[in-house]
Amino acid sequence: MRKVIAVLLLGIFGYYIFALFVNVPFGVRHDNVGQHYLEHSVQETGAVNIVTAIVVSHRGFDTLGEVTVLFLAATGLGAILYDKKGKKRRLQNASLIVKVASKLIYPLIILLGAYVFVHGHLTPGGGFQGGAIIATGVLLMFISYRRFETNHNALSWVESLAGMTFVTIGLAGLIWGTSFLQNILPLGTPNTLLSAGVIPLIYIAVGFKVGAELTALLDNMLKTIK
Amino acid sequence: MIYYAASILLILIGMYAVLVKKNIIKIVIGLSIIDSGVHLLFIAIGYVKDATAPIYSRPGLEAGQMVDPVPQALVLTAIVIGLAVTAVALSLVIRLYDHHKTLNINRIRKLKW
Amino acid sequence: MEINWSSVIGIVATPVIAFIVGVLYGGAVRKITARVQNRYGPPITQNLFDIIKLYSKKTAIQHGVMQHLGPVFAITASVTSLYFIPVIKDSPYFQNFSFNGDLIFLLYMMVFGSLGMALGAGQTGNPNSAIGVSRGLSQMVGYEIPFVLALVAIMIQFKTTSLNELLAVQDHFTNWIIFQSPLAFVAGILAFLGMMHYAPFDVVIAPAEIASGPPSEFGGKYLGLMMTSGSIFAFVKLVLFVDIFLGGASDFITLIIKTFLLYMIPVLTGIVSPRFRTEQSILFFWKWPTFIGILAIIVVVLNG
Amino acid sequence: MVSLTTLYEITFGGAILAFIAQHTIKQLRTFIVIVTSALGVYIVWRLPSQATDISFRLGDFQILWGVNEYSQLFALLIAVLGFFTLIYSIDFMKERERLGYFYMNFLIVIGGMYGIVYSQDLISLFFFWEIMTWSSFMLVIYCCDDAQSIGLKYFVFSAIGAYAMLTAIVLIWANLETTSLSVLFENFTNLSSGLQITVIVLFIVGFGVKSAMMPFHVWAPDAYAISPTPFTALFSGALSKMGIWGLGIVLLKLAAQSGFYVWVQDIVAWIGAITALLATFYAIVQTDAKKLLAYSSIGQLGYIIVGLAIGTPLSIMSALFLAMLHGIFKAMLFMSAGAVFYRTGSTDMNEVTGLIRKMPWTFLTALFGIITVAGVPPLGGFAAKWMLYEATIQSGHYFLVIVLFAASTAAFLYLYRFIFSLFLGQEEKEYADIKEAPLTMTVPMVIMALFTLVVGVFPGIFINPIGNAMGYFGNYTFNWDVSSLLNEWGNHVDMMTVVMTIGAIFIIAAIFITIKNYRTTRYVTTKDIHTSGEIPTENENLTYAVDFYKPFERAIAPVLKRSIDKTYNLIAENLESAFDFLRYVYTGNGQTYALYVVLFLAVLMVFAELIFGIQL
Amino acid sequence: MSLSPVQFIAVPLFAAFLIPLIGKASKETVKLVPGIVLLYLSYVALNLFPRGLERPIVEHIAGFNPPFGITLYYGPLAAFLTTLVTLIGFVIWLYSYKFIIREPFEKYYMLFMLLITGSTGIILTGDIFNMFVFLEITAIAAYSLTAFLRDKDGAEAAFKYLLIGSFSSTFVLLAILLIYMQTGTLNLADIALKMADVPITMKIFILILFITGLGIEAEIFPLNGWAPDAYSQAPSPVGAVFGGIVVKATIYALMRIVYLMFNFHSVLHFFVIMGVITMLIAEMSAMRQHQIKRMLAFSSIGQMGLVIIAFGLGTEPGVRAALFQMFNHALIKTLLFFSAGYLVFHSGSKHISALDGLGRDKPLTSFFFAFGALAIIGLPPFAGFWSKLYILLSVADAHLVTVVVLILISAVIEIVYYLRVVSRLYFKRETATDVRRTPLSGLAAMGILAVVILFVGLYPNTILDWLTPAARELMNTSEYIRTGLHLNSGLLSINF
Repeated sequence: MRKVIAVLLLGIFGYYIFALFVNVPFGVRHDNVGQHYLEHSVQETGAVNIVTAIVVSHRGFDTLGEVTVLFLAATGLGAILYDKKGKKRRLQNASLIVKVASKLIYPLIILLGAYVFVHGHLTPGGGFQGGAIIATGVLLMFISYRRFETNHNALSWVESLAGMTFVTIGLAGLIWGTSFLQNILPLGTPNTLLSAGVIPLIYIAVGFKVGAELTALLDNMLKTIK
Repeated sequence: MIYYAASILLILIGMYAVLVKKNIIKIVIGLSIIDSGVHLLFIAIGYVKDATAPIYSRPGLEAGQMVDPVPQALVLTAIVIGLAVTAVALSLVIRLYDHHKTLNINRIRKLKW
Repeated sequence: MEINWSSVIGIVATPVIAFIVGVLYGGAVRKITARVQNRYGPPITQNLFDIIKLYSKKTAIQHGVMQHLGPVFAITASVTSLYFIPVIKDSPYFQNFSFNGDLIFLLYMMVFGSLGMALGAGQTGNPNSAIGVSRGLSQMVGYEIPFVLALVAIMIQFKTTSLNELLAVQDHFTNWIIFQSPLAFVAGILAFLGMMHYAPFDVVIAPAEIASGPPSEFGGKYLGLMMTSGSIFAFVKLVLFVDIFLGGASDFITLIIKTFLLYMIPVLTGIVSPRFRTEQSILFFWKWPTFIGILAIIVVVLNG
Repeated sequence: MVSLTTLYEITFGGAILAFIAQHTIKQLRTFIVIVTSALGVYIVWRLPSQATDISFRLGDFQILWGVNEYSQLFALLIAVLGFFTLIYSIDFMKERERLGYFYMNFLIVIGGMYGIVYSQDLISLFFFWEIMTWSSFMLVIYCCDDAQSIGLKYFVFSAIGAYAMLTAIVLIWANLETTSLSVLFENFTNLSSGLQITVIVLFIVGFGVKSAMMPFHVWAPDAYAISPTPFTALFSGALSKMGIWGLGIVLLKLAAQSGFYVWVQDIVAWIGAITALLATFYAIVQTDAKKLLAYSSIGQLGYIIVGLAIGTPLSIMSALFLAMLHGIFKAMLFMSAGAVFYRTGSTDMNEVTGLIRKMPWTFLTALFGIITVAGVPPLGGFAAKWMLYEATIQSGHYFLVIVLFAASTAAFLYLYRFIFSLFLGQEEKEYADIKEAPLTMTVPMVIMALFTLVVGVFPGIFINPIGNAMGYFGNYTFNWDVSSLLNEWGNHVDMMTVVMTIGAIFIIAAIFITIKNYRTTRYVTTKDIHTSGEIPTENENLTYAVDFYKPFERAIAPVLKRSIDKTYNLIAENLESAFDFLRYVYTGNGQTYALYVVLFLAVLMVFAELIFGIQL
Repeated sequence: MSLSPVQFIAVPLFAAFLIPLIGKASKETVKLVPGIVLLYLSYVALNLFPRGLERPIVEHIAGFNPPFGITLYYGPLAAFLTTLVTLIGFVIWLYSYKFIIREPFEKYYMLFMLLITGSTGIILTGDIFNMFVFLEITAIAAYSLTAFLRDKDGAEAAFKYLLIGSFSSTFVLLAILLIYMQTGTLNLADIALKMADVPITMKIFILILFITGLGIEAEIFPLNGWAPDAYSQAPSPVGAVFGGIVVKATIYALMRIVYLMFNFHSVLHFFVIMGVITMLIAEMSAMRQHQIKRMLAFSSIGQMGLVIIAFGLGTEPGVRAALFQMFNHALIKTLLFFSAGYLVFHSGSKHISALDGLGRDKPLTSFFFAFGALAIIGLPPFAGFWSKLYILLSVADAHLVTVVVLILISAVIEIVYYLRVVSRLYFKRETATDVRRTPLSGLAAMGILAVVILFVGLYPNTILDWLTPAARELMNTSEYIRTGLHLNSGLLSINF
């Protein structure tokens, strides 16, 4: 019964939504703000990765929100899964091959992650992607080694400090510049590492933060599962 | 066009899972599928035929050769949000399982009326 | 200040006459009843002697101030009502204060005595008294309605609430209200049956059942005063009806004839009737008499 | 210098101070309360000569407070009754708890009532109306266990009334863009006739609820009976008069301008008369003295409504006269019932008996009270009843007057029962040690009782100010002598003669019966009675109180059988179960909720296509 | 340092990041942080308020001109709502100070701060995608707070909330997608400008998506299934947060979007109908509740129905009345949740029947509940009276007499269930006495609210004077577009 109703309703919904898209040509360039960004972002922000420019600079506020959301998820998770007794992960040790391999790969993954977020303004990727890669590395370790522990204290320090750095950079814009998150550092030469003003700084902060948060998140969840 | 259709289909599949499946983990998966569908739809509308990623990675690239960067930027944010929601959802699932010892949503309805 | 001697005489004489007539009527009723029932019966003056005997009793007992004052209330109501009724039409002696009151006032004044009596009877603590009062008040609700209907019919027909003006209207035999508004008269006279507390509406005092009801704890001077008041009050009611329906009386002989004839109606009805229970009498009054009263008003409205 | 603002400040301020005092210095509380209400009397007394209108903007509205003769009449009643009931409450409430709460709400009620009568615009009228309503609700639920459902009933009915009124206000605002009463009176005829009748009906409902008009009266008996007696006196005496105040304005200022006036008059008058009759019947079968008095109040308010509805000068006069007088005598009666309660702990008429010799002053008050209610000369009630009947007959409401008469005759039944059961009858042992109520209770009662006598002799002391107050409704003149009553056919009653006659005969007869055989008259107890030769034993029950009017009850059984209250309860229950059904929408299943969301969306989309005819 | 509207978002966010660090040093200090932040924000609000009223402050984040950067729009409306959120936030903190004492309370305060961030963000932002982000921040914080007690019911409620909340975000996101597809911009003012060229079909479907998406959080029937559960199972201050902050911000978002982008009247009447249905069903359901907080939840929904009706009128008085009602409801419902929280705490049960006689045992808490009940019913001299009156007047101005009657009927129902509780509090025998006392901070929070409610009730002008420009701002779309788009950056942040 429920299935029938659900299918019927979803059919109606899908039909109308699809009908909306039918008349929209696919793969055609529209005249929109995107074009403006493509044309002017490099001069305005100094970042050659336009997506990064948009994410961190033009729509930096969104990114702040994004960071907040992630922070929120970690906090919320911490609150929901909070338990006084410290618990252990109930995973079995992985096989030796996995163990050894992950031990080998782990630093490389961390390095890759760092690379991705440091070069966020130059290449595809950025703070989130980098952070996520780092967390993947840690996850690998978690799976392989039952006793692998992260330093919670450090994690939360990193989380908080990174978040505060972001906000501080924003507030600095307000103090020394004219508005929140304003780029107050020199833009530098495009396509070099030290360019695009505060973008790399922000992305580094974001990278640390995301990495730390996702790690904490994974840790938290893994430890709660019985 | 097929991209649109596929994305919308993805959304519908996700919704179907959420509306019909009894296992709350499957429901959470459904939510993720919905998110993926929407994200794909975003990317799809930003796509321009034969254009590259919006990065001036090599000299000579023109603005006209790139896809619309805005949807990509938005999707980046949306993904993170989706991730956060999923994380919270999963943590709730863990809690629910702790308390109810079941994952069947029909059994988890103490609050009603 | 000039004293109007004729009214002073009237004020003094009216209650006395009313008392004597009332007492004698009471005696006559006993006599007639006895004769109808094939008994010899007491003399007509028996009630008068009874009252004299009661007053001369040396001792009296009372249960409290309200019982003490109950008969006072009664006599006050009787005499005051009497004063506000023109006893003899156009006579300078018997108008008293009748220009200072009207029908509605009289309606209420007449209740005053009953209320006082009821209070007095209430204080005695005798259950029979209380039962009697309960019955009396209930029955009153019954007969007041046709009575008021009749009065209202008359009031709106002649556009006055003053007794004197009603008397003035009935200047000739043919103009008596009994003929002008017979329906009102019928309603009124039926109510009158209830007012006089003769059978079938004598459940209030119900001699064999509740030991004469409200007055059962009264004796000596109290009962004497009550009987005095009762006699006057009977006369008041009769005169009131005569004034309203039968054109009043311009001399004593007419008054006596009219009132006596009127009095015979409840008395004779009573002799041949059994006793209604309280709710029966209430419902009786709310049926035909009320219907007739309403008809009376409708007729008046249609004619007017 | 006195003004309306000082009046409000003092009253509401006193309320708060009383509350604070209760929690800090208890001794001050009574002082504050009495001083506040006394100041209230003083200020109200001085207001007409000194007050100026007060006007300010509040939001979009122009608020206007002012004094007129009509308001002044009611304000004086409120002030005086408030003062007396508060004095009465000093001893009555002494042993109770939460006195701060009690006195605060008491003063707020008084302040709210001042506010109502002095408002000249609808917004402040409604504002104070609601303040009065909730503070009185607080007092209704002050005491007992079952107070909560009773209080709730009271409040729900009040709210229905208030919201009817609010709807009317809103309609007026939407159509005339004004909230000022005077502007409303001037422009009322500009409204369409449908709107006119709607506004009138809504207002009548609004004010009718407070004045316990049928079929909105069901809250009143219980609420009156359960609230603490000092407040009941004010509740029935003054608070119900707010409804009358409003009905006066609606009927005589608004309805009189509309084309439906005759209809409105007739319907309202009949409702009033039926209210009077049925309430009287219900009063007769009560066993609790306060409840009996409560129904009696409803009945009396019915008379007042009839008077207002008929709308001739005499009837308006009688209505307002009765309104003022009812405030006094019903307060007296409630106070005497309260005094009985204070001493015996009960107002159950089947229980309490024979208190006359223990509480003579209370009895005297009750006696004067019932005589006034009954409308028997020589007390004030007669004047009111007389004018009402005359006016009803002369305005051609012939059948109405029958109903009124029936009600008023039947009223004797319950009045007698009230005084008989509590004060007369057998004196029982368990009440042998009862003493008279304390002075703070008897003095206000007796003062008011004497006042009814004064009004009986000189109805003019009410008639002249009421005549002035009626200037608010138009040109009415009452140049009557201070002691005479006059109807429209020219018939009159001279109260002076009446009272002199009654007084003289009464005194003569009383002296006669007292001094005759003075020595040999002796008092015996109520156990020593004539019982057909049987000597009653010590424990034999000689009290006749239970089912006092059984025969009458049997006679009116068909009327009593149908109770509006039951109908309301039935409706309420059905509604509740309907609501219960509705909330099953919330099944508790998250998926279902999600389904609702999609359903909502799908339905909207389909509708959008249907309505806008979209081409897709 | 210059005061800028962005501080409403940034400062609490900063505080949220800071809290774990402070927590390392001293757990107790953590409790003070939100208070300090909110006090500071009140200071900011008071300073910015007059300027916002005078001329809207448009803050360009990162210095990019609209529509290319994100802007914050601080006009009279936003000024009003941020002040409200700050005020409510402050009292909620004060209340939580002693109420939320179980671990991990620093997480509670973090979530709370983030929720403040989110809702002020929704109110301030001038960018639709940014609004979505803040909506999500608010929502996720709300999910987590709902389950904060980690009990059986809390998790269930939170999961339902999350389930439906995800639908909400999906639909909003789809709507944003369509808007971007059609107009090529994300700035609200710019969208409003370009919306005229969008085909009507598209417009309507975007609107439907927005209504459904935002309606979920704005508690429109039948999208509000989550609300009663979430309100009742969350800790009491969180219930207040929902009623006082979250819903208010969402309603704002919905109305801003509707008024700005879709200015046609048939749509607005749709809101009146939805509002009426929401209100009636909620009030009827509330009547039959056995749990006090669930009852309050349904009552909240009912009140939101009222607000939606008033918004749906599409007239300036209507909008003003709706804002007034939002203000009052935020204050009063917060007060009710506060007092109910302690009543539940003292009686040890969520059931109304357990409250018998608590009025004698806990006089002040019960007093505040009674106070709130009277106020929310709309009795003078409390604030609720005026807003209800204004709503009725504006509804009548629109000649919707039936709606007036329905509103009043629902008010009667409201009276029944509120007073039932009140009279139970005072007029039933005491069941048991609880030796624990209501802490001072809780009483202070309730006291502040009560004073404000009474003050506004006696001097409604103080609020109404602010509301008139706010309502005008919402109504005056062209003014919003003009100030939102065409002013140059740089001179907009005011130096202090």
